[in-house]
Amino acid sequence: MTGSARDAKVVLRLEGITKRFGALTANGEVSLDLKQGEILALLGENGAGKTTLMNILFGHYVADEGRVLVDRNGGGLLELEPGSPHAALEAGIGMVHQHFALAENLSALDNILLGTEKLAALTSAHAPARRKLEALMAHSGLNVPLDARISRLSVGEKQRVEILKALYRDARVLVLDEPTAVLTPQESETLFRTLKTLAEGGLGIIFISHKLAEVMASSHRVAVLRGGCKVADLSTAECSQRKLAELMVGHEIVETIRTTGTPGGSLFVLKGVSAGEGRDALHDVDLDLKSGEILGIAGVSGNGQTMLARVISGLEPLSAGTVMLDGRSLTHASARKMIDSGLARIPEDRHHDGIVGAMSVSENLAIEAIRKPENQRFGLLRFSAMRERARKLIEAYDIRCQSEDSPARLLSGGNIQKIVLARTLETVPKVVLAAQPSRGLDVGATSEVHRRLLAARSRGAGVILISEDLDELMRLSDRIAVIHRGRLSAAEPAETLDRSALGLRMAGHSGEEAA
Amino acid sequence: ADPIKVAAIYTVPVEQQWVSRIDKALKAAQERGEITYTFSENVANTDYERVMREYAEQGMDLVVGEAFAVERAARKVAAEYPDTAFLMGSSFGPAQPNFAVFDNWIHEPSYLSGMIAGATTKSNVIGMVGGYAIPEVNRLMNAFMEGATSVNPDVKFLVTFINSWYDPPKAKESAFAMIDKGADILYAERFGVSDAAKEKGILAIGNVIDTADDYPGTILSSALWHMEPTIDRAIAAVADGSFEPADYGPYSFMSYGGGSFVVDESLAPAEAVAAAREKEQEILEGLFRVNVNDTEPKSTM
Amino acid sequence: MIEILDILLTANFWAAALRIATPLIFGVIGALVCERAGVLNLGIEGIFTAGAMAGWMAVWLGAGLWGGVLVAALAGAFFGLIHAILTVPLGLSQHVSGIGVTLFATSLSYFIYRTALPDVSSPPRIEAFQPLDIPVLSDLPFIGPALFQQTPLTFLALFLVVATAYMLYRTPLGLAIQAVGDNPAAVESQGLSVYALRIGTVVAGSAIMALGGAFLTMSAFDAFFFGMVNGRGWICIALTVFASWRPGKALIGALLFGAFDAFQVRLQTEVGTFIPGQVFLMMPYLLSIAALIVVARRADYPRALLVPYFRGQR
Amino acid sequence: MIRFEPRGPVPVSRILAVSVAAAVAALILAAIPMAFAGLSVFEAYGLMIKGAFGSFFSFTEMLTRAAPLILTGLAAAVAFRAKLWNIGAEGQLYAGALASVAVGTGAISGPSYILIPAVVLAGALAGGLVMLGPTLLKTRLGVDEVVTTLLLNFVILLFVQMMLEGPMQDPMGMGWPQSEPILDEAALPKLADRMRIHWGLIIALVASLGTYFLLKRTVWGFEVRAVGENAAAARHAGIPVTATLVRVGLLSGALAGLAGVGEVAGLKGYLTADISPGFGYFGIVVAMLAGLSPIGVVIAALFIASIFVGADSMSRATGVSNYLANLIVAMALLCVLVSGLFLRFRIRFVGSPAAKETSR
Ligand SMILES: Nc1ncnc2c1ncn2[C@@H]1O[C@H](COP(=O)(O)OP(=O)(O)OP(=O)(O)O)[C@@H](O)[C@H]1O
Ligand SMILES: Nc1ncnc2c1ncn2[C@@H]1O[C@H](COP(=O)(O)OP(=O)(O)OP(=O)(O)O)[C@@H](O)[C@H]1O
Ligand SMILES: [Mg+2]
Ligand SMILES: [Mg+2]
Repeated sequence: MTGSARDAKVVLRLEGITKRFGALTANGEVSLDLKQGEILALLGENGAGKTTLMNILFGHYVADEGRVLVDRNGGGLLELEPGSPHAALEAGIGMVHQHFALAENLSALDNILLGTEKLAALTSAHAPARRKLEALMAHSGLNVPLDARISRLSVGEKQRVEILKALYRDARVLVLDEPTAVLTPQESETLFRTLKTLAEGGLGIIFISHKLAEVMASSHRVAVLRGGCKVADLSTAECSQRKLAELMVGHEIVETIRTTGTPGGSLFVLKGVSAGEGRDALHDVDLDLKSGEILGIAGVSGNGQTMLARVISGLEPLSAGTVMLDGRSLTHASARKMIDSGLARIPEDRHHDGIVGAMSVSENLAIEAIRKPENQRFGLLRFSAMRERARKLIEAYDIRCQSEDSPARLLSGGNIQKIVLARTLETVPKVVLAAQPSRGLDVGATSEVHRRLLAARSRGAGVILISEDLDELMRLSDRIAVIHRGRLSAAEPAETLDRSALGLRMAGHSGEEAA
Repeated sequence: ADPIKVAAIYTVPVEQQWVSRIDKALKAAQERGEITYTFSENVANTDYERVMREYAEQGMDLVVGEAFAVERAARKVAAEYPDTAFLMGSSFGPAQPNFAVFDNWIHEPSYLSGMIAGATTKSNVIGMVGGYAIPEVNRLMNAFMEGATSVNPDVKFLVTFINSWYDPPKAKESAFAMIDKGADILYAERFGVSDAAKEKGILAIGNVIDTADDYPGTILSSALWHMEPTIDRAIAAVADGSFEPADYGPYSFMSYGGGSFVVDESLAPAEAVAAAREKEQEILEGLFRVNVNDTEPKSTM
Repeated sequence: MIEILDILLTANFWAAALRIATPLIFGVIGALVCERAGVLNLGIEGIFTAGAMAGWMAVWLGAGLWGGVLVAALAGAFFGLIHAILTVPLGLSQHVSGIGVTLFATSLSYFIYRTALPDVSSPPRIEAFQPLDIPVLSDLPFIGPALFQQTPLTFLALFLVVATAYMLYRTPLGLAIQAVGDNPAAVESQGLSVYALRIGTVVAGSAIMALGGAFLTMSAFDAFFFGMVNGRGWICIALTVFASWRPGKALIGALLFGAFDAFQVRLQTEVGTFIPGQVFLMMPYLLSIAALIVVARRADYPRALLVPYFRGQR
Repeated sequence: MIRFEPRGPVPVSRILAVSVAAAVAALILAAIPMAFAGLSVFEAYGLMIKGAFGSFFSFTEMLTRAAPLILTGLAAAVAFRAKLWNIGAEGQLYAGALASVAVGTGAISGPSYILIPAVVLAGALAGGLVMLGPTLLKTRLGVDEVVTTLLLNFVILLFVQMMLEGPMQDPMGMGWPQSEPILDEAALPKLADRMRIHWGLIIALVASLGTYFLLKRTVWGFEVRAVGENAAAARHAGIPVTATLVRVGLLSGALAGLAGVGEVAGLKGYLTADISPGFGYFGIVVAMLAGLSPIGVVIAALFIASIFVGADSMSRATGVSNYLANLIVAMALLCVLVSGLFLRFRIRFVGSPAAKETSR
């Protein structure tokens, strides 16, 4: 957007990068330039090859064809040694990975210093490093407690540590793979403000995102990958969200639109529920879900959402309170009982809690109902029935996989989410718990998830939607409650709330104050 | 005549004191050209029967071994190979047609070394470290204890089993513990005990093998086992075709030279040595019988 | 009761505990370092045997005692390298590779020993390390005999505990080792080689383990025997968990085990008349399990333990 | 630089080729110590094969040794499937042996069709119960089972010794620490006249088929696999993780216990504290060689048994130290381990164009 970025020199150039995994071409002849001080957004569907491309750039993967050129201070563009993160770091490339690459058992400072000192050194020179980092933090606004163990940091803080890792090494190119997928809106805003400051200081930045709004707001240029190939490379000013979405998917995206519904009576009720201890505990939570409504739960991550989801999923014992479904108690129900009583649960971490990666798609589709007669007889599995059903669900939910027998781990995040949706929603549940259901999903997959949740609502199910994405909450919810420090506010009709009011409540201000 | 073919099967490595005596006697016979000798050591129990068969199939004339833990199987295999002579360490009797037995009957010299120890101890505490409490060990310890109390009723014993044939560091630690408790003589059933005695400057009693040269000034007395009388008789019997399934055990007795008693006279009181020699004579002449007691010895303090 | 106190309050008892603990200290430090880097090393039992045999054999062939120690360490490093190559770049099961290495190292040591010394009915001896008599210090009451009448290898073991703790917590290398055992991706993304770090650590850790074996043949005793390692290596694997992968706690764990063992020996002569000897021998193991139950909740696993790392693969 | 790329399904021909290559590599490696000991290498190989397969006797001996390995291998395979690291098969084997002796030496009497099942069940039950402790400690208190099972091996062996020197000692045993002999009606029948091969092998084969069926075809096996691959997701999906682990622990221990039953009731007839030359530990190796497949376990156990029996017999025929046998087993094991890589991965030598071409 600043004119200067336009004619600045190129600091990074990818030339004809091709990468194949077996039969699949993850990247096909991708070429890309990045200029000094430029913020480039890299877009594409799940599995389009964005992460692969960045991993090649950083040396985690070796390209089959093509090369990476980096500007050496003053020396012009030189080819980067392939397959060496070390060389990439030396050349001034910093990378923030999609999944954090941090040692949880070390402090933030030690993580940042890792690999910057001679391994043979007899001591670690903390003092000068600390001085440099404090200056960096002051300048960039990336504040982290340097001496805290990573395991104690929030997601946002970890993100900042990742960026500091790159800045500490004087990176001139910074790559961020889906940096905002796990951040709250506030954190995202802060991050982009920081990135802008850094770019103004001459840093070239590439970030990957599925959130078109932030791409529009924060990038100078957009490159779009589809099926591994670059299909567009244009200035953000020439774009619109709709156009970007179409470029990514290759066809028009139908926006999911919520029609006002007529909620029924009380369906699922939590009364005075407390559970867990420490930061993520729940205190005296009341919740009243009606049939045919979507109840949104907003909150900054780490305020008890995870515990709430676990309680409703039957994974966490209550220390106080009751849980009722349709007037029947589920207070100490196990996960099994919850499922059998008609609760569909979409876990927030689909890789960790959602699927068994080594098992096949069809097994993952059957796992919650494995003891049901349709899947077994006298304890013997009915494989053909399971496969049959899997094929139907794959069809109905458009799950992209080689076959129902391929291991679920090979599917992309969006398709893994579809497995979870398919197996839970197929049971025609009374209540759907959806925790961060579109986290990390591309626009297509996200709208698919939304469509399914709305469909469940319109056939009379109650949906609890836990999300950090305010747009998603505002768009889908009938009522919204805010969770803060383990306490849940009373739900209010979504129409009466706006982003700023929600934002204030998420920060801990009460409804009256906010109003 | 051609040397006869002899194979030995040991369930422990040949370094084990007990087995080393058999090995030594067989090696000597080989030196003399009477036999060809081969052995398998550290043979697991499960494999014992197979090894016996393999040797028998190879046409061995004599198979020597220890049948202790594989008694039934060993006898069965032997019966199937009547052309091979078997001479096995065993607590039971011989069996037709070809199963002879032996054992280390050195309770007699053990008794004598006990007499020396009982007379020499000043603290009246004797420590005894054994491997496992099996009859072949218990028997010698009991005889030793009896010998000691016969000359010194006040003597007390400390007994420990380390549950291993091969853990000298552990045996040594057990010995140290006994020294801490006041023992001034140690009965060294296992490797490691004499080392502790030497290190702390006290005395040790040798057992089965003569280690006096390894621990100068430490080994007070030893009860030695000699397999030569047993082995040589068996070899001769096989060579001239007169092998019988007999009990070769008595050839380990002192009167046949299968057991002997040595004492370091510079370390023991002269009158004690004299008394022991006198008893030795009685034993040799058959005037005194040392009791055989296979029960596990216990500490007496 | 009084008798138990009597036992615990003697300097000799603690001297024995420290002696018994010494090979365990080497073993647990070595195992701990490997596991910190994410590699379980069940080759330890065999590496002990190899260290015991190689060190002893070197001295017997004429190398000096410290030369023997070096040879033992090299033998450990050799088997550590095999384990490292199998488990790190090749990513094979750490359990199987470890047991394979134990089998290989043990049988190779035995085979070499027997083939080199076919005719020993009494095992040959070497002149082993003798307890140091440090002037002043060893004359201190209680502390003197307990602490300062030990052989040099015991002091080396104690030094290694301190050095390892310092290395792990204070040096860039140690931090990198901790990181690679927690999240190899963190190490790789900072430009370090996961393979080099893990292989190097396993090799070094195995060399340290081998010193535990060397202690048995060159300090605790002066000859090599088959089977003399007698499960000590396995104990170290247990102690590593007990120690929550911390060198300081590892020392405490090894000392406790040594103390149980020293105590067991003394108690056996005390009350062995009415209680079967095996009960005493079980004690160290049962108490280790009990101790583990107490510390289990706080155990802080290296997260990448047992997980092979392949570049460019998720 | 070498790089590995995972491959998809492997054709049988490739499995065969790689196995043969591994065996050849192992034999070449084994030639080193053989030559060191002054053997003529080819003659030694011939003797090895003869030792394992040369006669009906040697063949049955090989099978006899494989039987307990199959069972301990299954014990490890089942447990490892659920990521329950049972390193305690050795102890469980002894527990099984002890229990079968307790039942089979006259505690109950009756005809074979009562006594044999009783002995077998007692052994399985004892092994299972021993594994129950570590499993519960793991699921309830989070105590690492590698350590508890490992330590229990020592405890159980000592307990067995204690029983054999105490209440269970054979009064006719001249003071030897051994149990009374198992009654004839309680002993597993022999499979061949004059040979040692016994019904333990049949039990092992049936157990392997049963385990295969259980893991592959039943709901229960499904749950085991789910828990092993991702316990968190399994729990979320309503699978009772703790109960599954407990069942796995019981089954694993029971299989190891059966190995002990075979060794006393089938092979030896009475119990001593040294019936197992490390069958429990070798079981882990067998299981992993088999890729945790219950059918593969049978093949792996036969492989290990034939190498050992063959090499052991060869060492005897040539007069070389019989420690050579274990050395050759170890080398073969390492070779087979490495060869498994050629099945799971394509190996690419980066920089060589030819290799690049074929990898596509
Ligand atoms: N290690 C790998 N082995 C095999 N195939 C892989 C590997 N990594 C990626 N792929 C393939 O490359 C394609 C691109 O994956 P990539 O991770 O780059 O997608 P992405 O664009 O980052 O997706 P997302 O938006 O979900 O993060 C995938 O469809 C997948 O099939
Ligand atoms: N080992 C692998 N082999 C083959 N393909 C893989 C492998 N790992 C990942 N992939 C592919 O990489 C692509 C992207 O995977 P990735 O995990 O980045 O998905 P994602 O959508 O980003 O999920 P999330 O963001 O939720 O973690 C997927 O299409 C998947 O098929
Ligand atoms: Mg990605
Ligand atoms: Mg993604």
